[in-house]
Amino acid sequence: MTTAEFSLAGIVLLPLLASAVAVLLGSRVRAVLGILTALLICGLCTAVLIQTAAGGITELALGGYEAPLGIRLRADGLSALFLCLSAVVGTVVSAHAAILPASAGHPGFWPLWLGCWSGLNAVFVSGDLFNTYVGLELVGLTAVALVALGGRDSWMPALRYLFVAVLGSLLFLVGVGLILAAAGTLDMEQAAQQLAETPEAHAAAVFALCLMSVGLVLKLALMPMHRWLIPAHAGAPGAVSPLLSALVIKAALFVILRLWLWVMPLDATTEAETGLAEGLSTALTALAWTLGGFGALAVILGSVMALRQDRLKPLVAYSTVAQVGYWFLFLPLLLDPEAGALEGQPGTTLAEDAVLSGALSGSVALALGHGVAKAGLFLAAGLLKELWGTDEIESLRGAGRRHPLLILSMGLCAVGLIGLPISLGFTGKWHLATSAVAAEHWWIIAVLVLGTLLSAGYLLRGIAPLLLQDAKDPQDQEHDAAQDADASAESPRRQRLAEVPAFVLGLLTVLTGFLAVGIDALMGVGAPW
Amino acid sequence: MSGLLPEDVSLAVPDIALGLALLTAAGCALIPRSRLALAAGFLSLGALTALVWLRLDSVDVGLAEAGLGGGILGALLVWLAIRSPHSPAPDSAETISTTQPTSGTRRTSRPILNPRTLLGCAAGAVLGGGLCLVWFQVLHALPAWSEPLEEQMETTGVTHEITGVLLAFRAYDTLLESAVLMLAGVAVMALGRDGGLHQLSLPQPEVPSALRWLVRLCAPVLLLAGLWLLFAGSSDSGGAFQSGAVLCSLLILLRTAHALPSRERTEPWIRPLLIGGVVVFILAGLVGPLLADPLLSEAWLSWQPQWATAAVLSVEILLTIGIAVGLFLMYLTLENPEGVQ
Amino acid sequence: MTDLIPSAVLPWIPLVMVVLSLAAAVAIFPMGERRVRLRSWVNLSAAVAKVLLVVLLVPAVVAEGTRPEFSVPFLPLGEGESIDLVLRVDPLALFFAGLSALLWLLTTIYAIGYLERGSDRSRFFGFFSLCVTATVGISFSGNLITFLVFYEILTLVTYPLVAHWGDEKSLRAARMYMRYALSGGVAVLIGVIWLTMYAGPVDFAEEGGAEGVAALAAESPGVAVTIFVLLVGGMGVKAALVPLHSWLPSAMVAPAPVSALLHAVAVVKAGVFGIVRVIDDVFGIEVAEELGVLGPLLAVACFTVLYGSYQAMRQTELKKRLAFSTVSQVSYVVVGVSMVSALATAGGVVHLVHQGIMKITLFFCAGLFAEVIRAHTIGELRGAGRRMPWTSAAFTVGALGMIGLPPTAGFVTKWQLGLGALDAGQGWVVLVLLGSSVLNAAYFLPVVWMLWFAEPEGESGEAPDAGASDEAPQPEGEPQREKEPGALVVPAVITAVATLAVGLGAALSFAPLQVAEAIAEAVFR
Amino acid sequence: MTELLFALSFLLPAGAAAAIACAGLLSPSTAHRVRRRAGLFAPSAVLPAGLLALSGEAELELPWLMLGSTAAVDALGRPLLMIAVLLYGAALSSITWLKLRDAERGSGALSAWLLVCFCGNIGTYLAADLVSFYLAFAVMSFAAVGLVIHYRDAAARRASRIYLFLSVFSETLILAAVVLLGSALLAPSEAVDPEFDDGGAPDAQESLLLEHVPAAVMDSPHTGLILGLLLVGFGVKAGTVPLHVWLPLAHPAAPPAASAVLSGAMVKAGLVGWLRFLPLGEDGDAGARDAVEIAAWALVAAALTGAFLAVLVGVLQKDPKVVLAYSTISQMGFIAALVGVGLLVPELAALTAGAAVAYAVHHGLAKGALFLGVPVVKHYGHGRTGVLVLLGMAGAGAAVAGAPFTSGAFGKYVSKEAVEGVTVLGVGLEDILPWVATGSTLLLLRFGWVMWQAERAPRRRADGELLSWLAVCAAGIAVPWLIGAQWMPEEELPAEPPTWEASVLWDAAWPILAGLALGGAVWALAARGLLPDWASRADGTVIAPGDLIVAEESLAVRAASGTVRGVEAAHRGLEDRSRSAAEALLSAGRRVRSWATRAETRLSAWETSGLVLLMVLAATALMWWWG
Repeated sequence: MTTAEFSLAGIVLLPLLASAVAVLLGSRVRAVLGILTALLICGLCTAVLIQTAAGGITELALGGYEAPLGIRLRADGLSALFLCLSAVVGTVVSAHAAILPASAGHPGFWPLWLGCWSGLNAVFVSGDLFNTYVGLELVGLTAVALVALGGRDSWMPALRYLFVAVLGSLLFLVGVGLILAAAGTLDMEQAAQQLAETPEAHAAAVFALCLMSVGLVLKLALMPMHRWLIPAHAGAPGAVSPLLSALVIKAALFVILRLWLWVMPLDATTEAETGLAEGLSTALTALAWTLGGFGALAVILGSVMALRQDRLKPLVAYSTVAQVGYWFLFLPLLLDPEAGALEGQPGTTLAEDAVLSGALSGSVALALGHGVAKAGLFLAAGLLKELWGTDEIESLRGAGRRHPLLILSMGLCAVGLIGLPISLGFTGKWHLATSAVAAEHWWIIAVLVLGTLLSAGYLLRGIAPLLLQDAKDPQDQEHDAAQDADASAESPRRQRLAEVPAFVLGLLTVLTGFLAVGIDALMGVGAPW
Repeated sequence: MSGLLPEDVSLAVPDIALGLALLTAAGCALIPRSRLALAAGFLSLGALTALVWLRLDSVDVGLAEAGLGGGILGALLVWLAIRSPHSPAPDSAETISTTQPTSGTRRTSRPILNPRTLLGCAAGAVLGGGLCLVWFQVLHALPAWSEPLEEQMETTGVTHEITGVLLAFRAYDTLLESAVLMLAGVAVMALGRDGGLHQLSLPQPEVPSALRWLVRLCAPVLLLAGLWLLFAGSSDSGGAFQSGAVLCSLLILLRTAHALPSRERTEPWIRPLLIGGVVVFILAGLVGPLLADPLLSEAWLSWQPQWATAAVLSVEILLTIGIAVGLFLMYLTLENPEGVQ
Repeated sequence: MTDLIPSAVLPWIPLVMVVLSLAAAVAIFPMGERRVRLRSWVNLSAAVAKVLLVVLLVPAVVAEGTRPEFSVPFLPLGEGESIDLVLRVDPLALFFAGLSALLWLLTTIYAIGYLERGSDRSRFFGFFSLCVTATVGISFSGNLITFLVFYEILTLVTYPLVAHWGDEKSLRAARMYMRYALSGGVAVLIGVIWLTMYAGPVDFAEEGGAEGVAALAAESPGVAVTIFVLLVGGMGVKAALVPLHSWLPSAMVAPAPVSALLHAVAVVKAGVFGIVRVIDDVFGIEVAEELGVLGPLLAVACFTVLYGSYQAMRQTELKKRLAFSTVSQVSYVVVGVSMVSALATAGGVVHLVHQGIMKITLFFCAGLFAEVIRAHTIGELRGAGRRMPWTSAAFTVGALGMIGLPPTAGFVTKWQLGLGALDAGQGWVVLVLLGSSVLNAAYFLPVVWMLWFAEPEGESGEAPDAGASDEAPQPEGEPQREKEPGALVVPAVITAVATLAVGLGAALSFAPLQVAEAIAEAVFR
Repeated sequence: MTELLFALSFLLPAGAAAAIACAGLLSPSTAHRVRRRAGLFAPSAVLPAGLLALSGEAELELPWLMLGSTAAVDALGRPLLMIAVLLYGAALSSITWLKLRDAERGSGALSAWLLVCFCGNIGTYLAADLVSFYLAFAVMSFAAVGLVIHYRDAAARRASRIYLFLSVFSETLILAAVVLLGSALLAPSEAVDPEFDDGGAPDAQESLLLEHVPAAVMDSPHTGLILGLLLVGFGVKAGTVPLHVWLPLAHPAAPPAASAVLSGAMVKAGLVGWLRFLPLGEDGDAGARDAVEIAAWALVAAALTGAFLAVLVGVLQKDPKVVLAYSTISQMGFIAALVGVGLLVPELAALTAGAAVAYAVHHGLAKGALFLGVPVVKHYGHGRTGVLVLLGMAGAGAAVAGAPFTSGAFGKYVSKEAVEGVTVLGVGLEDILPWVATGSTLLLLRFGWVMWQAERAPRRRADGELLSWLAVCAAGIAVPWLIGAQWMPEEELPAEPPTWEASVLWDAAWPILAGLALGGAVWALAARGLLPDWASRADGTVIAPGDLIVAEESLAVRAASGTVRGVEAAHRGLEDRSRSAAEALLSAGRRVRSWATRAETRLSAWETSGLVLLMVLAATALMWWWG
């Protein structure tokens, strides 16, 4: 067992251990433990990342039992990327929660969050369908509990979230059962192989994919099924919303990507001779188009709804709904046999599969960029709410004077969310758009344009009023500020310090823009083509 | 139809009787307007269902059914019946199931045949029916692990296959599942007043002495059943989850009968008990690689045959306790959702 | 001359120049409001260093033809290839960078004086430096992606500057600006994406455009035209080509140094600079000519020239008048580059610098008038010439330059453009230029008149000096001279002098006109 | 040495002007002192230019300046340079070499403007290339505004506004011509001229020289256009009808010193422009020739109209300086007619050009003396000095009228010789032109009459005003002869120099005598009250100074307002259209938003969300089912 392999399980189990231990500790010590665990996770994640970046897929058969009997953990490029996301965002948000305990809502935050983190990592490294389900359950339950930490008002949203999470998991579980029945194994790799070899099992597999997609999409809050997300994410404590938006829904996204690209015999659909039956292929295409359509709907209507919000956190939550849409736009591309329309043309230097891989890495880059940026934005919004006692945009006018760093970080995060250079959001949009152009899917371009403009609109609407100068004269303001400082329990120093994590995320939003090439290379490790 | 009936009809008589009894019990569980009667009806339904499973040669399912359906649900229903013995209000179910009903959905009276209710029922039916249909359509391939399962049972330190799967081959899943339960307990403690134990310090409604007597009678039996389920786990069907559930019902009954210690005495030990299982599980999983030679050559969660049984056993005991405590904590919180915080 | 900069260092210089102002911004942001001296020091030293670097680069790049280049992989293109962020210094880049470096220095001085008692100064100067970073980035961009990146960054970092005062009006203007600029940016993005997909990654090619684009234009002209329209249309937003110009006048609410920077160096210029790059270095002027896109562009640009002047005439507010004048003047550049003639191209390119110098003078002065005598409308400028002679003189020079009178920079442009128009066989453009001259005179001369020749309102009293002559009518009282803050007036005077100097020394080597001619010759080689 | 002179010619005046302007920086008292000193120095600042004129023909190349500049003193520019020096020197000294008490208020500013004008003015004479000429012309035109507006009263404002308007107009036209010419000059040299082929890049400086311009006009495909632009553009400055309207407004409004240079030197810049740019004596293809002929006839017609009509209007004026202004218009008409003839008949071109210059020289000095004399008469026109003043004024007047033995007679003689043989409407031009002298005589009589009646404001001592006027008078006598004899090139003069034999004297005298007779008749009629009232009480109300300006102004205003209204309407319409489009777009957006909000509100209920999920599931299942 190499370090990477050790890390693969350690990244799941050690946070879990920490979570359990944290239950026994006092609230201060919990924060320290949380930070230590975060650092540990970063270390373990680095080990996995190094291995993956070297081009190797990390695999670990737990207990020494090989699949199909045992459970295999598996980390390829996709896993490594999401692991890194969770490590980075998790660490920064943990730091925030440690600096400003009020933002965590309750000391119970720490065991729950560490458990959630462990669940996230479990999903990202899982090579087994049922294990994925268990991981999703772990994430879902802890996420619900974390939402509920926001106080009485967030219990109802939490309950709704619980229902959604359970329902989604159930649908997923049924799908897992179907695949188990069809392929006879729970291991993803083996199942994929099995499915590719047995065309008669395809019907079941496709149906399983349908069910699982719907279940996961429910957890992911794709447009018509998104309503639970708004109160849940908006009502959660300041340190929780970023985690939910940046990481928790990414778990479902990760699984969807795994299913569509790694488990399903989609290679067969593009090559007609060994492929799915005609009908199934149509069904799958229809499903992809449905999800892509939902995605487009989400991008546009979610943004429109975000434009109508008067409070910061719901605005950011709707922005999440809108951003979720981007991640589904590539699905129709995936199944379009004409996807490489431009590949064969003279004058272009497109490589084989460049369109699909471009679309995939575009979507992943969008998701990663969203993770970092949204975490920063939510963190800042939560902090503002914490400091000002409200997140109504109207009453936050002029907040920029007192918290310039915070507004700056919000601005940086907005850059990432709008998809302006330099940020991963830009990279993602670039990839997606280039793939769309190459495949001549112009509607994706239209959606991207509209989404970009609308997102700029709502983010500007949310952030710009904070830049307003108060009408009051400066002396009054200072007086007020002093009063505010007295009123809030935390010391001003601590408040200043609490702005740093958000700023770090803002910076990361911009700096990660330079990593596009690296991300693309990582995506190539263990890619389905 | 002919395939469903055995050749010799007389052999089917007990089954038919059982079925009829089941239907009667179901009727008893639905029709009466007294909560106590309903609870009794449900308890008998649970018992009969367990019998049905036994008749179908599914001992493990039967035991689980007895433990969960009979134990926990029974205990819950008894508790409900005691708290408000009158006939249920139309929306009482909702009051129980939701932690905080919104004022908008709450009305003083509602027609029974609410279109929403109908819609919900229809949806449920369609969903259930659809899933069944699907299940039957695709049910043919068998799990591919039967052979390797038998081959590798040696190394697990347990003899029953399901336990082997649970604690050796898929120990990771088990671990995560128990972590789910543990974290549910943690969540309840975080959300509830006084670390979720507030209910323990509240005054209890009086219970009829007959019931108290019944509880005293049942408690040892349930404890025994729980322990049996636990220890049978290594060689027969059974295991931590079932056992934990049964033990939790024991705790509930004890609480009903005012037999539990006060909050102050409970608080110090409840947290360690809750997490003990998971912690030990992970540590045990780490022991393998740490003791291996060379270091870390073994994978996570692998135990050497020489101490596998001991490890599995201790993990299971602790998990059982943790699960029982976790479930009990949840019960405590849900007991009176209005007063948790 | 290479001894000035060792060749090993040369490739790093573009990066250093970008990082220089970035570092200034990073250093300025956390500074306390009251650390005026330190902030000014950082600001000015960075600005001076930048000017020096440009000066060092000029001989190497223009005379010796070296092209320092720095690149870092940015976007993957599959198969291990990637589109790079490229910073390359060619004469056009240096031309624009030189303008921005010089005017940054002056504007910084001006801004330090202007915001002496303002609030949020660290924020202001931080974004100010970022703005220049983006501008330098734009000028050194070696390909469309790099250009796009800095172009968008520029949009972002100017937003806080436009919104600096933080009142509703500023925010509204800033929002409008953002809306326009982002839409334009998206159009450019799509154009770039499309182009990259069809023609591969496109580097700016000094001599006649990129090969891939030429191939594309030959193969599918429709696509090439669409891409051209997307690119130029997107950049036209920043360049304030007519139907896309509305943001510019409303962005006038920004502080005067910002307006100056916006109009003379950064935003508007970035737009036209981009158009120059697209026509000359991406498509290549011959290819563009064959595609038939230049004619319509020329028409739009000419219309913009006239329309901007017409609108300027309708404004009574000085800054608004200047803003519309910018709309008009900046299009000269587009007019120049969209005619197929080396003379015209040189005229257009040289106007990049000329307009910058002249317009920044005017804005400096407008800011001074607003600050010192609270004059915002033309009417309020009555008799300001006596009260603020330096400012008024500088303004007059700028205005005459705008009209295109010799020996100002504006004349050189008009001359060059007129020759170019005739050379390209587009004689009617001369008519447009003259019409614009007349209109410019029509809206600038009244201002000059107001400054010098109109009687200040409510002024009376006896002249203190010189006994009244029997012939002279009763003399008006000599109005009190106002104190013109040095930090504000010196940059204005410097740019005014530069306006004259650039025109007078147009034939000197390394004068803007000469460099522009070299650039144009390369385009037509 | 010549380089130094060239440089000093421009730099000294410019420096003095700058010193006066910059003095404003100092404290008021110091500023006053500095201005005073600079003003005292100002007249001497024109000296280098004078030296330059005296030192003969020279050339200076400044390749770094503008687009490569060349300055030269040539036969055409030299005489004009000389009179410019004289006039400006006199004007400057007349306003500054006074006792402080007598000085005009703000004479510092006046001196500065005069100096700047001087730079521009001699620039137009010295510039040898296109761009420098345009530069100098523009500097002069716009600096003159400072002269006209000097008094800042209503009349001055109106005059300067109209002057400014016309200047912008003329500058624009000239710019157009200059650009067209520049293009024509640069283009062929690149392609055709073999000289430049081996030398690499064509030498822009060389090709932009003014000496190539006339040929380029003929070769250009736009000969007609360029000619039109040049005639109108320079015609504004030269006071050609109907573009003369600024003259009668500007001259009375400006201080006398300024009027002197305006009338004496500046209007000559237009003449120089014509002489330098028009294809005098060039031969070209038939089309170009036709265009030239049309232009020439137009010029001659306008010139003659101006020469005579100005008299009619002028005699009805009351302000002496207005009368002088009309005299200038009339005289410039004379000169323009010469140019027109030169344009018309290539063979006569050299002669007419020489004649025009000679006439311009004489007219410049004489008219300058008259203008400068206006305040002199006022201040010194009594007592002992009165005789001197009377003599001087009479002499200058006689010169303007072209009386025998005056410089005017020389100018007229030269001109008459030059236009020999050209007929207008069947009448020989040489027969028409003398009548201009009659008109001039009439105008001068009127001037004398008006002056005679004007108030006197005696001053005691002779100072700069008187002395400089005397100097100009003296120069008016000496210089034209000197120039005619020494500086004019051979081919530009008539075959024989004038010999004062009887016929020549008669030729010179009869128009004046006719004028005197006419004047006497009018006086006699007026004395008997036989003249209609409007004529006898002529006070400038019958025909206001600037005659056509009223019509032109109202025409311009009407045209402008019409255009503005039209454009405004179009603009408004477009704005409305776009606003309604935007409105429609916005309302569509609003509808989408409200729809989305409603949908969202629905979805916020659990049941709806559940239903949606079920529908999605059902749809998925159906897809699979039918797929």
